[in-house]
Amino acid sequence: MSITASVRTDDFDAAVELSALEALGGGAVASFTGIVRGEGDLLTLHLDHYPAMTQMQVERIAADAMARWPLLGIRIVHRVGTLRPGDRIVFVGTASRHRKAALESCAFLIDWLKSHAPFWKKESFADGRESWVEAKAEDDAKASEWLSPTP
Amino acid sequence: MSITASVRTDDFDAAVELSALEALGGGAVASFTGIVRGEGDLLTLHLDHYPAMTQMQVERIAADAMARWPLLGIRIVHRVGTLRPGDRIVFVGTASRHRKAALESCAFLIDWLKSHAPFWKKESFADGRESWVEAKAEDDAKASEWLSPTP
Amino acid sequence: MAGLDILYFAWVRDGIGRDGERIDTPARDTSIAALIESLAARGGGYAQALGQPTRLRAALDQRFVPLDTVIGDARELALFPPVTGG
Amino acid sequence: MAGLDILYFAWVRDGIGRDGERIDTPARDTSIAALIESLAARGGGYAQALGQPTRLRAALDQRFVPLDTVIGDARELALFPPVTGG
Repeated sequence: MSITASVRTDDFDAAVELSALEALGGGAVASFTGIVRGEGDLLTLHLDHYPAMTQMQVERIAADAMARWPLLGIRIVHRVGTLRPGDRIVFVGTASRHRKAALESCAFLIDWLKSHAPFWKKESFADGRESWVEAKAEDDAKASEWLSPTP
Repeated sequence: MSITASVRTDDFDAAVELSALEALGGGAVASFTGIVRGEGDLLTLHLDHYPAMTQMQVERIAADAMARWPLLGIRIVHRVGTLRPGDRIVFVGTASRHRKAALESCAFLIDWLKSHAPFWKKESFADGRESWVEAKAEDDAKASEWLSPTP
Repeated sequence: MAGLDILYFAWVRDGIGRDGERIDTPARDTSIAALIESLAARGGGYAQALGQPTRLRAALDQRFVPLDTVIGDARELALFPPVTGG
Repeated sequence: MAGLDILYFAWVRDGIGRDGERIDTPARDTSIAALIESLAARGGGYAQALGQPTRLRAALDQRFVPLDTVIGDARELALFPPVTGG
């Protein structure tokens, strides 16, 4: 069993993450990558986070996923700091012997990160406007679908 | 909208596939990679296919996914010929503005490929045994979950 | 008379020992199941490969169809086991 | 008296103008909501950032908790808007 989670300012290489998961021998690797969309003259997206809590949260999320699905590996990367349209923000990858487990746990982890990991996004536009992104009710709803039976 | 589908004997680069999807600007990219598992002294896995039908099937699958989810791109790679444990067999990647659409369509496409694309696997073992892999009832069941409303 | 191309895949091809053949166009209302039965009646590899139709699947002009489908004007019939791709 | 470390994130920090502070440990049975109210009563940026508790979320010793949670022996309280990661 292999879990890695990193929070970093620099870009990551999705191929490296995927290769590490493929090498676990499970046969099924699922991934999700989130990229900054360049809508409405977005200049930069700044990600704030709560470092001490992030690590704990990610470990709990990963342990929760391990308890629900027969996984061989989980890799989570979340970037913080200042990003631009087209930049990767987040990667979640899972490896399992079962494709259903890989796919479902990947969806679970990204839903969870969106709704429960302590990150906040601030958008800066070409005209100088800045605003913190509002949480979507949709994200809370998605996370509730996975409502945890674990304590 | 960008759909690519290839059936090939040589390996593929998942990073290239992912990059192409990331470049579509949707913000959400999901992928599934299938790898040959090395169980029970498996020496090689041979994939037979029905070339004329494969192309038609993959185009129909992709069109079906496009009709169900708001997708910006689909990339499907399926290898044929002789593979070894650890080799990639199949890649499905999807891009969307919505992570739910990317994740669900990716799961749909791999389930569909498993159950409806004209590929057959033959296993060859170290002791000389060879056998065609039997279809799993599970795969038929998975595909039925997505039962198509399209004609 | 264009004839009907039959293609065999996986263990169906292994059993029959060839990857396909052209036969005279059967009567329009012949079902795939009936054609399979007549092919199996040839004995040998045909009987071995086609003797248990419940283990077979078919595609007519490159579309999956049930075995009770009539061949009609189709030009290409493929016979194979359930697929195991991905 | 260890005190209670309070951390502010996102627009809560922008409004208050600092990323955190240490306050004297409140009474054990003080709820987070009550503490928010007393901080908002300072006025200025505090009133602006903390005046609408329904827009706030909290973590106590790095765990998300409802605002009616009592602070008890906690050493670190974080106040922030709903998260928007991923």
